[in-house]
Order: sequence, then structure tokens, then C-alpha cells
Amino acid sequence: MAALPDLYERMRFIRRFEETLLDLFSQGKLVGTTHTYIGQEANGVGVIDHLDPEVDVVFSNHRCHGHYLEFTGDAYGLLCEVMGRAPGTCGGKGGSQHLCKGNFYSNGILGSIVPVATGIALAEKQKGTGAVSTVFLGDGALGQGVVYESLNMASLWRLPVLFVVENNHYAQSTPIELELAGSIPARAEAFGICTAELDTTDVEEIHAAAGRAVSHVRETSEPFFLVLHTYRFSPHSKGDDTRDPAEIEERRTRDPLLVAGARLDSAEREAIDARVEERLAEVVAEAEAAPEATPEAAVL
Amino acid sequence: MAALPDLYERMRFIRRFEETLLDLFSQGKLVGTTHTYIGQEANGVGVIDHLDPEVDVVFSNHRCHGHYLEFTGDAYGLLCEVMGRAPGTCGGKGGSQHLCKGNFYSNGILGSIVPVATGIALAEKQKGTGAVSTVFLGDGALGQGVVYESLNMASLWRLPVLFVVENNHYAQSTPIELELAGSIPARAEAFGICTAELDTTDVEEIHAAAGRAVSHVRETSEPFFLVLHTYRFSPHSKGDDTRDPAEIEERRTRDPLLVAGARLDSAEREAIDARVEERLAEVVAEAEAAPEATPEAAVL
Amino acid sequence: MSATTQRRCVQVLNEALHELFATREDVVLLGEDVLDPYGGAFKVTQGLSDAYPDRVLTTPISEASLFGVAAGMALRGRRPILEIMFGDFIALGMDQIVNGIAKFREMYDDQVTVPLVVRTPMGGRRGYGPTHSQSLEKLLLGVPNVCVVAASECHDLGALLVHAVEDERPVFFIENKLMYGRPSRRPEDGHIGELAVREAGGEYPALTFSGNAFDDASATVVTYGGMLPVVLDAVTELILEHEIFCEVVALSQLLPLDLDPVLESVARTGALVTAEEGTLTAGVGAEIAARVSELAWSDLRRPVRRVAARDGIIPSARTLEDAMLPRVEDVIDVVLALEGVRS
Amino acid sequence: MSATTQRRCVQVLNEALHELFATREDVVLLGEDVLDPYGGAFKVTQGLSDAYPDRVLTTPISEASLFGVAAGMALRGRRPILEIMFGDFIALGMDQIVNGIAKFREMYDDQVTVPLVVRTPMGGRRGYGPTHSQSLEKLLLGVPNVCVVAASECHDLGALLVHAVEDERPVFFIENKLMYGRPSRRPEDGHIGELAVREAGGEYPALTFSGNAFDDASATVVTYGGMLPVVLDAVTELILEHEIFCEVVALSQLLPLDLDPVLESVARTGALVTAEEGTLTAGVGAEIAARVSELAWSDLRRPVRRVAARDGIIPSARTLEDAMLPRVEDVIDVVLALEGVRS
Ligand SMILES: Cc1ncc(C[n+]2csc(CCOP(=O)(O)OP(=O)(O)O)c2C)c(N)n1
Ligand SMILES: Cc1ncc(C[n+]2csc(CCOP(=O)(O)OP(=O)(O)O)c2C)c(N)n1
Ligand SMILES: [Mg+2]
Ligand SMILES: [Mg+2]
Repeated sequence: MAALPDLYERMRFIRRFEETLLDLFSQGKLVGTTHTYIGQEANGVGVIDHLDPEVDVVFSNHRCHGHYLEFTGDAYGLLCEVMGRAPGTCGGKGGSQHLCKGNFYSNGILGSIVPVATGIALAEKQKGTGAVSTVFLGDGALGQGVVYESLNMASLWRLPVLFVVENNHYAQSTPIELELAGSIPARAEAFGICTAELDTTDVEEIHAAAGRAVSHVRETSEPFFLVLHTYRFSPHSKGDDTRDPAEIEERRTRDPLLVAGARLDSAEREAIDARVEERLAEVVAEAEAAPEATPEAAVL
Repeated sequence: MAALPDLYERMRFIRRFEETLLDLFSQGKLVGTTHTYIGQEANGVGVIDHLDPEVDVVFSNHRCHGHYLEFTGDAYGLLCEVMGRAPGTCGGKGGSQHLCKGNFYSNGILGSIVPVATGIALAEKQKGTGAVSTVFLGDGALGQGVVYESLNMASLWRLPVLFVVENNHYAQSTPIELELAGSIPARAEAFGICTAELDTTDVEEIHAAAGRAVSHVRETSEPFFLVLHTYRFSPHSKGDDTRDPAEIEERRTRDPLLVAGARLDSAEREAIDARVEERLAEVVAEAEAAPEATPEAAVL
Repeated sequence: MSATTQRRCVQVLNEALHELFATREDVVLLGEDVLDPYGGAFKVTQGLSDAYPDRVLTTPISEASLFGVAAGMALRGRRPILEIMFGDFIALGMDQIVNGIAKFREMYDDQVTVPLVVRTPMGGRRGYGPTHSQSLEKLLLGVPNVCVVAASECHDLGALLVHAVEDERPVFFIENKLMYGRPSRRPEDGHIGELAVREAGGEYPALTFSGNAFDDASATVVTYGGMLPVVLDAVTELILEHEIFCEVVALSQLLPLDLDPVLESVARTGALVTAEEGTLTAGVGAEIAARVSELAWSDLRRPVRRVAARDGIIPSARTLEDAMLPRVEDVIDVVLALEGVRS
Repeated sequence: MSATTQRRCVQVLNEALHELFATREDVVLLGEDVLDPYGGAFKVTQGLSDAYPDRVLTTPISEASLFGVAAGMALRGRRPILEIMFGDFIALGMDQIVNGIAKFREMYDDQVTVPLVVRTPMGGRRGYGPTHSQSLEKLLLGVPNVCVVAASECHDLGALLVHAVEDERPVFFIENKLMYGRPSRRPEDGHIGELAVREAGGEYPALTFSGNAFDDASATVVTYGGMLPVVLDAVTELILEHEIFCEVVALSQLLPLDLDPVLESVARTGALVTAEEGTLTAGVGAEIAARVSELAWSDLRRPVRRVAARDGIIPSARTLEDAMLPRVEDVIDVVLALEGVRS
């Protein structure tokens, strides 16, 4: 179980990694698309710290870099993957949204990952591994019916799935009021699933609540539905942002890095920040030096 | 608004129509498949009596004969359709599960009718017709994710849809405990939709509750979710029934026809029963005399 | 008739499932209404849940997710067999199939496999109407990285199913509603009935039938699955009534297509007819015709002709359904209409 | 360059939508993120919701249901245009498409029509990876009773879209991601650039291009949509570098297939190559090859050849994506490899 400096460092690394990606994009060193985790770092770090990458499984979505970095620690593989370099996690085939390493998976079709994570939980339960299958989804993905099909099955079959909803109040350009009716936790409760709901950017609070959620799943082999209200500071993907800048600014006052950083003494924080820069610079340099993915690899 | 003798007569007609279908099947005069409404008549009659076939719309499922008969009154068209005769409602193309006449539609893919009914409500709302779009679904169909996608949209867009769940406690051979977790009404409430729940075979009770539901939709142009707990006496389709016969017998004591019939004086009831037999015999005779659907009609 | 030929196809499939469950701990089956005593809508899973209660799961009616659940299980080392009650419902799973099941292995750079089997019955001629009678395997042919196997009553159904479960690829195992009730008809002494038969290919072999011991024949008819008996009736009638001999190739593997047996037969006959129960456009016959026209250009004396259902819905009324689906006479007519057919 | 040729395709489509909304009260548009100021992921709907707030609906992320909602609206007299953000997501709607939208009219015995339009961008070459780059129109070809229209930058995009909305049939209107940003290139004086062009067909016409005024040519290349510029570059290079002339037929209607312009061209050239961006197997080219081989048997001097993407996923890395999708050189190579190509 990580202590605050550690949690801060990981959040800081994700933040800077994502900012670096956006830079590389502007420089034309990346193509395709990317969805950054900037602003939501406390969720991924707070939840995944409770998981064991050797045993547990994570299925993530289009906004998966934060989850990936926290679960696998593999920044080099991810950066190479996004840059289309041969040492990328998936040899450049998957790119930003389609990652796989060890017990980590992601896919870019919203909602469709949820039944797969449910099936993973079923398999792990049958095998008796004790694994928790965690799936991350956004408020927008709650529009997809397979989510409810999965909640039903997870509840019926008492599967060890942790559903984590990161409600950042937008689906691409669409504010939540235009895409979601009723209550998020009630949607899981209706299927007889235990829920918890947090509206905070405080990684320690999230960490504590997530700890309870993961324990519940692990101990009872029952699903749990954790709703984390959050916000992203960066645009949906790389480009245009139609949100009110004042709204974003207001949210920035509750930046999870500020909240956690304020609890560290400034020397420690600066040392961490410096370490992060150093590590990141190394990763970027290595990735830039790595060979491009070669067409031969794409041939079956 | 119909009085009890009338409601009884319609239920009785549906009952006898469906029994006749099963007979015709045993005699080999029908092929394909059929799902009878025997035992659930009070639902269709109690709900649909509040709808205006000239204005309102009904979308039904595989178990649609009762809804069809109550909404359209067209027994001859239905029997011809099921028997593959040319004067069938859809010229024999649709058969038992795929009916269309005026504002009535049905389709055989579970759940998939729900978004279509939602779109119908959206169209009618935009056109300002004041129509209520009613969709019937079973407990089993609640397994389909598009139901929840539709609840979300119906609530978000304030659409005049009446969702009627007929929970007969089984999906084909599967008891509800093995297919449905949590609470049925809570599934709609989670989307901010008003619900009502009834566990009765009394057509008058259902009629009253359905009246309130339909008025709610008509007056507010908001969706409503009506849950009717019920039971079917006949097998899922034609054949095998794996349910405990004692359970069926117990349920038969609450047969909606018995419940309603007991409130009529016996002379009146017998007169109705006789009228039903007469009308049915006519319909059967006419349908048996009708020409078979001809292949030419199938060619585009 | 020997004991073998008397087993109905549903029984052969059922026994293969029992065998798989007995020999492999990792095999699980899920689907709607698969529990005993019901044993599935077409009774293929009968006895399985009584024998293996922990490995047979009856599911809610949630086809879209079921494909995903099976995929998740396969990713994690199980061998799920998913029964989809009617083949028409695979349309509900297309996203999971196209954007998940078919992609995981390759897009994750071969770090995973997705060894799942989807078993589902296709086909009409039972009056089930437009949404319960289709032959939708055609929708899968354009999906790279999956395997489509179409069982017929003359194939070793049990072996096909066992191979499918042991395959590392996702396999769509297409059954046929009418086939279930028919006797399994395996070659005996190289014959099925009056026709000589050769079996060739890998795990999902093709059968080549000949009425004159693979001597000169007028055309090859390539078919699969539930259309095979229709084609066999047609070629038998062509022999008896018209003295025209055709070879018949019954594929069991539709994707990836292995056309060697077809090409070999066409090298002998010089003409090809494809026959399938699904609708014509973009059917299995289209891909076969495109490939064979290219690969056997110099062997073909005339263009490949296709027999299939008319492009439209499958009506409920039997009279209408009969007129819409390809019949024995349709196969005969197309063979007879081949210009210069050898007789 | 005239004013017409300077408009980008996205603008042409956008103007057609504005025109439709201005002239028909029954037209409505729904899709994800279609509201202003965002105006859709590819900006095709820009300005529409500001001008017609009641008739433009931004939706939850519920593709499966959106197809059904649009169907319900169409059944009740509206003319819904459904924007699906990426063509890859039509897989989510396959059930509604196959078992609803495509069936209602015929299975309800022509008592209804379902006049909806699904607009969606297909295609790769932007590095979007396996689930956002596909050309999945091939999945629709096997679905009877729907119409598939594939827009290209040389077609009258606005007219195509207007016809689609006025069509009583369900129309899948396939756009292309790269096309959006390209200038619309309409024939002027019977030419586009150096190539002579003829337009023929009904509401969704085909364009036939020739580099030598429809004189003797070596082959016909039939293509559509986002593959057209690749093919035009290839035939231009074939002229300049190899002095080989090909005719190009750019279809806009893929289903039902109207191959008259192809057959006419093949009658002149004697050879056919199909070119599409989607994966090879069971693609548009398969059906075209099957039909043309049958209908133009005596005109064809050699088998129809197909150019398409390799059967597999579309990788994210541009190096890998480039190697997977059909390129200018692939078209050139196939034409050059046609035996006895006239030069
Ligand atoms: C099935 C599907 N529909 C649409 C998209 C396009 N898309 C990608 S992200 C996104 C918004 C997702 O919103 P949400 O689930 O809230 O996640 P967030 O981006 O806010 O993290 C959309 C519409 C997609 N990838 N998959
Ligand atoms: C998508 C889909 N899956 C499966 C079926 C097969 N099927 C027809 S009815 C039925 C059970 C439906 O149960 P329920 O919704 O409770 O309705 P009931 O039959 O009890 O009226 C099943 C599984 C179907 N028609 N459509
Ligand atoms: Mg969001
Ligand atoms: Mg039920």
C-alpha cells in the first residue's frame, strides 16, 4: 500500500507523460489520436494501487494511459507504442487505445470492454485465482447497453468485477446533462450491486474508498461499482475543446496534484518532480531512438 | 373505457383464440412457431383499452397475439397470417411474430423493439400527435442492453413511451432467478423514470393502474414503466414445458378469466362465452377457406 | 444400416460435447436455456449440465455481451463454447466479433489468443419466419482472423466440433436446424449411398462426391452445411433423369477458405456452380466464384454460376418460404443451363 | 480553378444538409456530438443545430439503439439522418440493421417504408488504429433490402446525399475520412483534370474515367469512395510511366449493385480490376468479380483481379498501416501483371 509521496510521484509521472504526448503531437512526432488522463490521475492511481499486476486484471478504455502506467509501470513500451516504434507494447499495432501487457488490456470501442471484463472475472473465478477484474469506464460509456447486461450477469453469477466509473462530466463534447438521465450509482444498485460514490480529487480519499471496494470484491467474490466524479483539464483528444474556459480554470483549483502536493513538504515535492522529469526525459530519448515498427511485422 | 363484461369478453376471446391455435398446431394445420398469451390476457386487455388505435402506437414482441387482438380487433387477419393464408395481415410473410397493421407492430428479436418504440415516440412527439408509444416486453427481454439505452433516451428526451414489462417469471425454460438480478422497477427508476408495479391477475386493477400510467405519459409526455407480474399457463411456444405442474396448477387458481368471470353473473358470462365461441368458429372457418399465400407475392 | 449411420446429428454433436467435457477441464459452455432437463432449444446440450453443473451456465438474454463474456474467458485460458439459440442473433454480437474477438490476437501483437467456439444453428425451411430462419454466416466472411466452420450431416461432426474447441482461433461453428434431426451419414467404403466420396483437407475437411468414380463429369457443385442434402438430391436426379454427372464438394471450412478440393474438381469438370441457402448477394458463393475464376481461369469452360436464396426476407408461410429458398430444382436448372454441359 | 472545385467535400456535405433542412420539415439529424459549436467529430453537421435546434439531437453513446430509434422515426414519417461517428461502430447496429431496418418493409408486406439515412465515415490512413480505421461497408452487402451509397470526391456529393434522404429505402451513406478535407472535384467540360469523364446511372451514378477519350484501353478498374484518388493516381502513373491506358469506373451505389457501367467498360477493355480499401475476403470486389465474370464472360480476356487491404487488422503505426492498406503501387502492379496487357 503506497504512501502519499509515492502516490504523488505516480500521478505526477502520468501528468507529465500525457503533457509530453501532447507536445510530441504538436511537433508532429505522433500521429493518430490520443486521449490524455490529465486531471483524472488520482482515480487510476488510487484504485490500481490496490491491485496486484501479477494476479489481478485491468481492462481499460480509450483513455487508458494513466491506468496502463500505474498498472504496468511501462512508460517506454507505451510511448513507443503511441509513436509507432517497434518496441511498443503491441509492436505499434494497437496504438494509444489498444494496449495489452500482462494482465492489462484496453480497447477503443466504448462499453464493449465491460462484458469482456465480466468474462475475465468469470474465468478467474472458475480457475480460483482470487483475481479481481477491474474495468474503467466513463460517464459517456454508460450509454452503452452492454454495461447493464454485464451488471446483470456480474450480479447474478457473483463475479469478482470492480466497475470503476470515472465521471468527468463530458463525453467528448457532450455535457453529461445531455447524455445521461437519472443517477449513476442507482443504475448498478438496480442490479443488486453494492456501490460507492466519491466527488473528490484527493488521491488519499480515493485510495481509501478504492481499498474498501477492492477488498469487498476480493473477499466476497461479488461485483462492486465505484463511481468517481472527476474532471479532465485537457481536451477530449488532441484538439478542440468547446467547454467554458472558466469552468476548466475553476476545476484546476482542485487539481489532484495540487491537493496531494500541498501535503508534501516542498523540498520533497521538488525532488519528486525532478525525478519524474529525469525519468521521463530518459524514456522520451530512448523512444525517439527506437526503430520504427516495420511492415514485415504487420504481415500475417 | 370498457366495463367488466367487455374486458372479460376480450380476454376470453384471446384465450380461446390461442387455445385454438394450439389445437390447429396439433392437427398440423399450422407450422412454424407460436407463443401463446394464455394466462396473461388481463395485461394486454387492461393496458390497451386505454389506447386509441387511430392515434397511439403499440410495439409488441414474440408473444404478441393478445396485444394484436386487443389493439386491432383483427382475428381473421391474424389467424390467416399464422396459417400462411393470403389474407393474413402481412400476406403470410411475417407470421406469428412479425405483425403490422395500422399502428401495431411486432418483431421477434427480444429487446430490439424497445429502441424502435422509443424512436416512434420521438417522431410522434416531434409531429405533435399526442400519441403514446407502448412497448411490451418480458422479464427475459430485460436482459437486453438496448432496453437500458432506450430508458436513458426516453428519460433524457422526455418521450411519450409506456414501457410495459410482463414478468411471467420465465424466459423460455429459464426461471427468473437465473436470468435477472436486482429489482425490475429500480432498473427504470435509476434512469429517472416513474414506475408502478402490480402483482395481480385482476383485469380491473390492471386497467386502473394502466389508466394512470397512460394518462401520465399522455399528459406529461414523459415515459412510464409499468411492471405487471403475471404467469403463463401454456408452454413457452408449442412444446415442452419443464416447469413444475404443481406450480402451474397453483397459478391457475388465479386465472384472470376466473377472477373476472366470478364478478359477472353466470348467465351473462355464459352468453359471452357462447358469443366468443361463435365468433371464433366463424373466423376459423373463414381462415381455413382462405387461399394460401402465393409465391408470387414473395418475389420482389 | 449400420449403427453409425443411425445416429442423428444432434446426438453426434451432443456426444462430442460430452467427450470434450470429460477430457478437458477448461471447457465451459454458456448460452440461453442450456440447462437440463431442457438442454437447449435444439437439445444439443442435453445431459451436460446434469453431468457438469459448474461448467454449464445458463445466461440472461444478452447476446451482445455473451460474445464479450466468452471472449474474456478465452483470453484467460478457458475454452468457452457459446451457444447462440438462433443464428439470426449473431447480428447482436457483431461489434464484439468484429472489434474484439477477431482483433485481440493480432492487435495485441500475438500476446494473446481467443480460443472460443460459437455454436449456432442457421437455416430455414421450418416456417420460423424472417428473424429465425436466416443463414447469416455470410456476415462473418468479411471478418479477418476468425474461422467459420459449417457442419454438414456427411462430415464427422464430432471431430469438427472437437477441433473447433481445440483451435486457438475463434471458431464460428455453424449448425443447421434441419440437420439436427437427420441421421449422420459418414462415408463407408468410400461411399455415401451411391456416391463415391473423398475427404481432404486439414481439421475441417471437404468432402468430394462423385456419381461415376471421379471419371469425367460435367460440373462441380460446391456447397456446405444444410444445403448439402439439397445438392445431393439434385445431382442424384441429374444422374437418374438426365444422365449428367456432377461432382459435389461439401466444404466444412468457409473461412479461411481453402479451395484446393474445389480447384481439383474443377480441373476435372471445367465448370463450377456454388450452392448455398443464404441470400445471393455477397454470399459464400461470391467469394468462391471470385477466387475460382481467378485461380482456375484456364480450367473453366464457362462462368461460375451461383444458386442461393433470393435477396429478400424469408417469409413465414411455407409456400412463400419454399419459393424463396434454393431448391433441388434450382440446382438442377442451373446445371442444365450451363452451356454445353456434358451429358 | 473554379469556385466549385475549391469547396472541400465536408463543406459540400454540410451545405447539402443545410439545404435539406431548409426544404424539408421532416428531416431530422441525430448522432453523437453533433451540436454546435462542435458540429460533429468530422464537422459535417456544423451550423445545423444552431439553425434548427429542434431537429438536431445529440445522443448518448448508444449506437445499437440509435439505429432502432432512427428506424422508429422513419416508420412514423420522419426522415432521420443518423450520424455514426466512426464507420467501425456500425457493427454495434447490425441487429437493428439486419433484423429490423432491412426487414420491416418486406416482412410487413409493404405496408411501411423505412426511409432513413445512416451517414458514417469509413477508412484508414490516419493512424487511428484497429477500431477506428476500417472500411466495413462490406458487412452491409449481404443484407437484402438496404441501399449502400459510397460517396467519392468526384461525385456530386450534395446530390447524392439529397437523393439518399429522399429515398424510400434505408440508405447507408458511406463517407470517407480523408475525403472530407479534399476539394470536391466535379467534371468540367466532361473532364476531371486530364481524364475524360462520363456520368451514368440513376440517383447514385457511376463515373467512368478515361485517359484516352474512351479509345482502346487495357483494363477497367472499378472502385469507389476513398479508394478513388488512389486509383486515379495509379492510372495516371500507368499512362505517364508505362503508356498503359485504363478506364476507371467509380461506383457510388454499392447495393443494390448496378454494374452496367462496368460491363460497358469491360466490353471495351476486356479486363477488370477491382480496388477497394477494405480487406480482401468477402469485399465489394468479390461480388463484382462474381457478377462480371458471369455477365461478361465472353468479353473478359483474363480473370478479374482484386486489389484490397490484407485480411487482418489495421495497425496504428503509420508504417504498418501503409503496408496493410492498398496503395497506388498495388493497383499499378496488378494492372501490369495482367497477362497480355495492351500497352
Ligand atoms: C462505441 C463508440 N462510440 C463512440 C466512440 C467515440 N468516442 C470516443 S471517446 C468518446 C467519449 C467518451 O466519453 P466517456 O465515456 O465519458 O469517457 P471520457 O472520454 O470522458 O473519458 C466518444 C464518443 C467510441 N470510441 N466508441
Ligand atoms: C435476441 C433474442 N434472443 C433469444 C430469443 C429466443 N427467445 C424467444 S422468446 C424467449 C424468452 C423470452 O422471455 P421473456 O422476455 O420473459 O418473454 P416471455 O416469453 O416470457 O413472454 C427467448 C429466449 C429471441 N427471440 N431473441
Ligand atoms: Mg466522460
Ligand atoms: Mg417471461
